Amino acid sequence: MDKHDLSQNKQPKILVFSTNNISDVGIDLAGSSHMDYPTTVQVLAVPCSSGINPVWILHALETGFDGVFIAADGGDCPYVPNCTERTAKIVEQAQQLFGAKYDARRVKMGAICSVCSESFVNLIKQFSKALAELSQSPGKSPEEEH
Amino acid sequence: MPIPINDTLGIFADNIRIRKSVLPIAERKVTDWTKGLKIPAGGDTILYTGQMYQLVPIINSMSHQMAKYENSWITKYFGIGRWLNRFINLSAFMAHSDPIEQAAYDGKLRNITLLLRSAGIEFGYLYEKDFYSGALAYDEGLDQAVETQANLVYQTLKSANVKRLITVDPHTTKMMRTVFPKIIPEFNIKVQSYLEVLADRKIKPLKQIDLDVTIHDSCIYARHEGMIEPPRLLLRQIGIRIQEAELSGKITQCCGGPLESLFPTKATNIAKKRIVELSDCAGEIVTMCPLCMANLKRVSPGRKITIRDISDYLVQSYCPTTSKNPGKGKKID
Amino acid sequence: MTKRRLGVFICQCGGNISDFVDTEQLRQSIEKNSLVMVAQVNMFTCSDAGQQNIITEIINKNLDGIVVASCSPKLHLNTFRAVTRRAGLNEYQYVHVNLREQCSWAHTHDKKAATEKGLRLIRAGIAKVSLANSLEKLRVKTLPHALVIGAGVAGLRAALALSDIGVGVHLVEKNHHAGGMVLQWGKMFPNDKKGSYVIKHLLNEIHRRENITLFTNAELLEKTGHIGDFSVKVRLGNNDTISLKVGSIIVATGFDTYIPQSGEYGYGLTGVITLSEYEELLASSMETLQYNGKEIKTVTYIYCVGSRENTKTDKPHLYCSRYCCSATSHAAKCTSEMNPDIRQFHLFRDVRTYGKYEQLYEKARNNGSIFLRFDEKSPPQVKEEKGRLIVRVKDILTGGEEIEIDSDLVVLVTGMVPRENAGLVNILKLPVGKDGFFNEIHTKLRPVETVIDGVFICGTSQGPKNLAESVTSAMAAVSKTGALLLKGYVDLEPFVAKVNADLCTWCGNCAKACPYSAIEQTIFNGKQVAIVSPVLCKGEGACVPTCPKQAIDLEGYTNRQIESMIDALAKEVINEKTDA
Amino acid sequence: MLKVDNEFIEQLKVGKDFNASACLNCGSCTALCPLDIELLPRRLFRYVLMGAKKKVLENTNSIYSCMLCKMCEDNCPAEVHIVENVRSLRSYINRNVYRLEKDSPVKKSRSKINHANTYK
Repeated sequence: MDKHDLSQNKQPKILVFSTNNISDVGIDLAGSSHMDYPTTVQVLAVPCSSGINPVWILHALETGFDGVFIAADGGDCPYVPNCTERTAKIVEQAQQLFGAKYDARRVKMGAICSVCSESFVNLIKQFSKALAELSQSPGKSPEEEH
Repeated sequence: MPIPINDTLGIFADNIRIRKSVLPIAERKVTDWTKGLKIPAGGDTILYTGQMYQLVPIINSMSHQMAKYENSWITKYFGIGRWLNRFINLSAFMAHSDPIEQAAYDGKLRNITLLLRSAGIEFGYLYEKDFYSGALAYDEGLDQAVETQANLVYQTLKSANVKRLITVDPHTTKMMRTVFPKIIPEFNIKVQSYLEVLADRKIKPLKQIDLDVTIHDSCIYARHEGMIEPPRLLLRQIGIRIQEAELSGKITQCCGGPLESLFPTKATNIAKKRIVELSDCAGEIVTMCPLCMANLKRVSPGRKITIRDISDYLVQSYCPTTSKNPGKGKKID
Repeated sequence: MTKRRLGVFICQCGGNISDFVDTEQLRQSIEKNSLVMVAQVNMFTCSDAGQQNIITEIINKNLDGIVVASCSPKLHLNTFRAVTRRAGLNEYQYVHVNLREQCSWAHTHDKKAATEKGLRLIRAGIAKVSLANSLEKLRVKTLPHALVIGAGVAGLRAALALSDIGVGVHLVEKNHHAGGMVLQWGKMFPNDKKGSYVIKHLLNEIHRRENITLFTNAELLEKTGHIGDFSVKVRLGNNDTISLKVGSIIVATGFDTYIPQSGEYGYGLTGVITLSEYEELLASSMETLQYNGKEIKTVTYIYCVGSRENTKTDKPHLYCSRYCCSATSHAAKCTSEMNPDIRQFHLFRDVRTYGKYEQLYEKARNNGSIFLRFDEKSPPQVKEEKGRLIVRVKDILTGGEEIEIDSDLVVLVTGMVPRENAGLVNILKLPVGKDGFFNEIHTKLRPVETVIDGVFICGTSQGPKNLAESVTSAMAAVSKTGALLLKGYVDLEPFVAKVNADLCTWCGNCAKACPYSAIEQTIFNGKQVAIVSPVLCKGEGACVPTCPKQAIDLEGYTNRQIESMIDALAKEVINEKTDA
Repeated sequence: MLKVDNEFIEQLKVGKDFNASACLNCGSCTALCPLDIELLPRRLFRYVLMGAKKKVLENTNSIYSCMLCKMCEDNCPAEVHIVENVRSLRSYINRNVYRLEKDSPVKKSRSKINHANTYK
């Protein structure tokens, strides 16, 4: 069972994996532009999203994060041409590691380019909302609530 | 039915070909204004009227007729009219100018004569050879008629040994100065408007006039010929305060006059718009083109405005007052 | 491991951080951590005084690791690496925490929550530096020779410029002749010199240089080695193979012209030709313009054929080809100079004659060319009717009126497409973008570098460019090459993958996952294990998630480091009053 | 459907007597026209440039309504000789449609008045 519960007044804790050259720059821009997003969102920068170990994602949920967001480079990745596909596969592997313990929707990826400040904030707010709803009624997808 | 462009222009073209003017008038009417002025015939420097001031009263009368014809059954018979006009000068029949009006417009030419004399300029006049310049035919795109007329005028000037022309209105100025040299490459006669001549000569005022006026620039002077400053200089020098309308100088608004012959209703509408713009400014309205004056005057009845030709103001200050001031002519205001 | 002695330096950034985050509270919390010997708050840590203070503290307190919590690492990572080095500490024993862009500036409305987040971020930094290894930059020797692939205008110009700065050049051209596309072009803007004339001059110069070797009819077969020291094999015209040693490689392989499909805008009908065919016709015509023995009186150009469109092929060409509007305006100018009575209709979508080329557009208009704008959704139709070419187009500028133009010649203004280069891509492991052209690391900031260290791209191989832009990028590639090779060595980031041979059981997953062929099989203590070439490894970590034994780690981002950072980030601040 | 009438373009000497190809379609002329005629001069000129004879002749009234006041031309960013262009259209119609000057000695060759150059 997914044990993550959130009381009404608490924001979901989200771990974001960003990439040094691209998406972290976009997230920096969101800050430079003073776009507010929840303080419970914390960013850990790595060189490339294709190098994220699924084990880390599982570890994040186990230590108390409500969700993990991978800010991938999309087509902009300078390292590997099929970065998106590779990252998607990592997400799948992580979901397999979750088993019955965590809802698969607790990990999500989105493409964030170096100027995608607005879409980062929007995606993270959507994800935060989805996680909050997920915690209130586990088992139902957030979309069904509407 | 609107006025048929085809036949109306046909009449103009025929008139130029046969009678050397778009609206042929009697020689007497062209030269009447010179009575008593003793202007020498011919000479190096010639005051050239191009018949414009003399024509205006006739055009006024014509337009009055044309406005009646516009959208009337008569328009159907313009074709016959054109055919008939080749044998009989129809305009002479149709248009009977008001003698008072005629005298008033003649008065402007007398003003100009006095002004040039006060500035110490010697000049002559060609009398019956002071031909129409072909301006209207040019504007309407009657190229062959214009060429014919240009050659006639040029030959006349050449055989009279004319070196320099002083013009009195914007249309003739543009034709002689800008258009003729394009048609006749050897045309080398210097052409200046009398306003430019007076300004160049640094004519001295004899009297100050305490008055506000609003200038209505002629499109031809201001935009085609780039002549904006001389009339202002001449007026400022005599103490007149110039009020500039919102659209003046380089961006002056048209009076509607060019539409007089083919679209009289449109011409009136444009004139009404312009007169409102000009009346928004304080002061009397001053024009420097007989066509502008005629067209603006046509829409002025019922409005508390005064429209005068620039020469009326200039003559009061730059010329000595005589007991019989020929400049005054008969009052038309 | 002995207990670490860490220093934490918190920057106020003159208020940019301290206005929204309580830096003093952070310092007090951090100070309680038993590993932290020094915790300081500075007004400007990046100032000279701030830097000197760090050095003093490292030396006086004998620190073995530091955390700087300030602005984004994109600004001052290198500043503080140098500071660490100057204090005699290994520069990889320093970790940067982004307290401004990703904390104070992002959360300006809740100082308490922002301060708590700041604390978690610094804790993660401490966790990371606690586990950091001292690393040495990989120093690699560089050879003063370069390989330039492609002897078009970009390659030729690059070779000459390299020669000028003392770098020897091997210039490899696939075709029989050097010169590329420009060789076929007629008169060019602005001085109306012909393409062949420009190339002839460049080639004369190339032949005069002793340190340039031009191989035509040649092809790159193989590349091994690494930045500064590549070994390449080149097949020559006589099928001999030659081995060369070079320090860097410049790729200038150019573009292909888009070939319209049969029937596309009437392509295939007599009198429907491409712009390059029209250029040739113009170049070969003297006084009258004739096509198939017939005098040309009306020419209709159709723009953006194969550019900025998505509909006609399975490979869409969404980009603007950049050179065609200017080239067509120039062709129109040449046409009207030959015969001003030729009527020219330009059917365009947007006119993009940017910069100086705007003069060409103006010239074309003033010379009587008529420009008709059409919508992408209703493109012009070209048909043959009674032996005449009839072009129908809805002209936006006349309010969508349908216009029919009876034309003698229809010129399709074809764009640039990426050159088919699968072999080269495979040999050089060059990244290819979605549009099919080669990808640079950063369009604006690193415009000619690729992720393959020592391999640069330039000219139209990286995307549509006009001639001037091609040469400009070639010059950029030359200066990057010069900076790399003439120093004699290059230092590489040591963030590379490393294999824990004790855990590795060789499944080959990592080697398969590596995009750069940096992992090979080797024998360690009698068993098969994986080994990483640190020079070839790019440090993206693609191998890491594929290892079933968690036996492969990326330096600076090891499994242990990341997991301990996650722990630090997850910890609730409220429960940790005593030990930060 | 507007057919480009090549003969019309030749007769009008488009590009020589009638020169408006520099037009950028900005619409300043239309905005400034005191007559408030939507058609003049931008769209009318476009019809001429494209040899749309029918459209041009449908608009004879507009062509003869122009006062040649030059307000548009003085403010044209592309320096099109609007006034001379209108005159050349009138000249074309007078000659070829109304046949007002059929006795002209210059009927075959083009008029000596070079419209496009009159104000250069």
